[in-house]
Amino acid sequence: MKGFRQIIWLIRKDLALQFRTKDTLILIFVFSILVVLIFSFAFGPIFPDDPEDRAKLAASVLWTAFSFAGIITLNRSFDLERANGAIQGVRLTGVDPSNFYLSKVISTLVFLTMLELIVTPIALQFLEVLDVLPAIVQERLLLTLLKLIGVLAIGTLGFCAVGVIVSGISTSTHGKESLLSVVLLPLIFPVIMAGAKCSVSLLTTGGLEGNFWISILVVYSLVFLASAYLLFEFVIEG
Amino acid sequence: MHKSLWITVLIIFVVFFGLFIRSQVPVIITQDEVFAAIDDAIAETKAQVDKTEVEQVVNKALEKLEARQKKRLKFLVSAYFIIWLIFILYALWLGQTQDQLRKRLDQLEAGR
Amino acid sequence: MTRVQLIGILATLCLFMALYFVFSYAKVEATMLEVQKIFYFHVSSAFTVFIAFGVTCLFSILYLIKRKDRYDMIAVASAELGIVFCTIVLLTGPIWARYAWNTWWNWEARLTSTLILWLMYIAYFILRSALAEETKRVYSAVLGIIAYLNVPIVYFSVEIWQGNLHPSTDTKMNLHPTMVKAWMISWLALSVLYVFLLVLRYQTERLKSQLETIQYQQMEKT
Amino acid sequence: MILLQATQITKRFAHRMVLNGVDLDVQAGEVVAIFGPNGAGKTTLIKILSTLVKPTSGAFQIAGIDAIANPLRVRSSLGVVAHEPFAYLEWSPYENLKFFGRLYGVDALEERIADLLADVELTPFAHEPVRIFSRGMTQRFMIAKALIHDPTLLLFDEPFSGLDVAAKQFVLKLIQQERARGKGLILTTHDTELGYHAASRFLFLLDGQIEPVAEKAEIELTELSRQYEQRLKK
Repeated sequence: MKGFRQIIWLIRKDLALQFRTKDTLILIFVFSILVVLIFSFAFGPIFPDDPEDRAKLAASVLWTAFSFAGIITLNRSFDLERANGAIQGVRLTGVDPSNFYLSKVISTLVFLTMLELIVTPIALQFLEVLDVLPAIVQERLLLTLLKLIGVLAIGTLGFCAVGVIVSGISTSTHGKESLLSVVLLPLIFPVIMAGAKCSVSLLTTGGLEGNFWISILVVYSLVFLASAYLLFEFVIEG
Repeated sequence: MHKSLWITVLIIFVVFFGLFIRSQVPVIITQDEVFAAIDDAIAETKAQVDKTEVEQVVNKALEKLEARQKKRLKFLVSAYFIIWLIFILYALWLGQTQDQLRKRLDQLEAGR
Repeated sequence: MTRVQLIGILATLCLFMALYFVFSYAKVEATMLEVQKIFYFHVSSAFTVFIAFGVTCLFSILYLIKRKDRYDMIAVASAELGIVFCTIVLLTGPIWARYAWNTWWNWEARLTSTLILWLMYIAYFILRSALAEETKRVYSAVLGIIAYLNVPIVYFSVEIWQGNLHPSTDTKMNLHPTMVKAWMISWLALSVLYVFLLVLRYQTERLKSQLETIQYQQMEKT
Repeated sequence: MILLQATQITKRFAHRMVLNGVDLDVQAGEVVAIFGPNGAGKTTLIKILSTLVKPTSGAFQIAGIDAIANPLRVRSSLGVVAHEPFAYLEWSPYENLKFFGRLYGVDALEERIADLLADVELTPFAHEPVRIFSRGMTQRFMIAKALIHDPTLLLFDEPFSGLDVAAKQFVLKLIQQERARGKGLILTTHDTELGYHAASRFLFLLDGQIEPVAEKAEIELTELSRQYEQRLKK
């Protein structure tokens, strides 16, 4: 019970600090919009006509933007902990490292899901995806969008499950934070692949029927949540 | 491990490998053999054919087969050559690093 | 003659034996003809990659439990060998692809996953070289475990992502007994080679650490 | 009552021995000053005793519990002041104390925070971000943060460094206060005068080894300074 309350306080701490300065939030928002813009300029103004091709474009843009926004967020988040030895202060309170890990995963997940909620509709509009969606999807547009963000959130959970432990390691290398992307991206390859496939399926059929990619996302998230939960102690305690 | 040892291994590999490849190419089929075989075949089947035409076709077919096989062997040889090169270069590099480390260790030990 | 040299000679002999079995003993396969012979070392290397990274994972776990520097050295040595064998798979794969499909790279499933694997362990080394001395061993052990957990997921998802272009199950069934034997011997030879290179690489790592100790001791004195 | 007992602590960083067989014990109501020059291993020793860094070998108990096997359990009885603030500087002292107090599970937290802030005379700045504080104010905040959960053993690493005279006196006063409350305290410093005033027992830490010097009753400040200078020259 005490552990549960500690997790809640740690999550509140993360969110409060992120919203205190807001610079990370603004940074990743602008960054995601820029990624969308670059893709739009590269493909536009004439986008592929085929709804499936358009959906593929949208999926790749979204997952590129969110993976890199996630990497920026994780770097920032752990910089905050390493700066002034704040994480040592947290360790001294006797918090279980695994609980610290869970709090970090959840706060990063909440943070990135918020970003996804804002950026996804904008990106779909910029890439003119909404106009070419098949009728079956148009009818249930809101539902599809919610499902899409749901898929993005599950993918982000898998991303955070690995990302938190890897950024816990990579931020200990002072001044070489860019390493995180090199180390993390190959590790989360299945997430990006599965997430993009799910997104395409949602945008073209409005559902995930007969799609096992979603189970890969779920399995991946669970496997790495469990193993990183156990391994995080070594990252924090050495 | 000595550098020369590894280079010997590479050379032996190239020689043996060349022999293996050599043994697979059916260049041993000479013109005379082809003629003899065609004569035999015509005699056996008692078919009414233009002998020279058949000879030309058979020779052409053989050439084509040989060319294709040469292409295949080129792929095969390059693949195995790369494999061996990587192994030997890696082992050489390891041996060299070890030699250097040992040399510096000896120097330091002697300096004490 | 040291034990290492003995293993080295054994590995070389095994490799030549494997070559004999591959080129003279095994029957030529019916559809791919001689090019199929790439398969013996290509697939055996791929298997050795799994073993090598598996050993890294195992010794990473052992290191986290026992904290013996030895285990860390074995883990690193094996990871590097995994990359070497991975490189062989990645170089011979395109040669096969060029003949079979007339293209150097076609995102064939297992080649793609090997590429991801290769990138994963290259990152392992990049990160390791950037880590501070105190945390290096523990952190790379953690990464070694996480990376290996990823292996089956990567293979499974890439397999689904791309239908099977690879000569997988059905051709394997039609393998002539001589081919199976040649393949087993190739695998054995590469395993012995792996052991030999692992010992060499481990020795190098130990020498490095010895040298550093002495250098530090001398710096302390001055 | 023995609060801390350490035996044969060694710490090797890569190939360098930083601590080489340190024995140390602290009783309740005792202030132990560890004198040593920069690089003698004082900070490493404090980090090991505060369970933030694992020793290479050796054992130590805090309040009778094996601190190497159960670091999470002993941390609640430790109060640590180190070089770094170990806190979130974007936050105010109040927010920091509230956050850390909650994690420690402190009862009646609001009153405790108010008392502490009054003790360290930071009440007027309770809601300003710590990032804008002066060195002295930050140090006072750090001490308040270390005391939030009323720990029995305090570990202060160079608590006087970078402070002006008034701030040094203030920290000295706080140390005496905590000692009077029956806490045990270890502080490291290279300043013999301040250490002499603050502590009840003195040790030297030189080349990674502890050399016991004397109890306060047995030695004058001038003698302590002389011995320290002499040891440094060797």
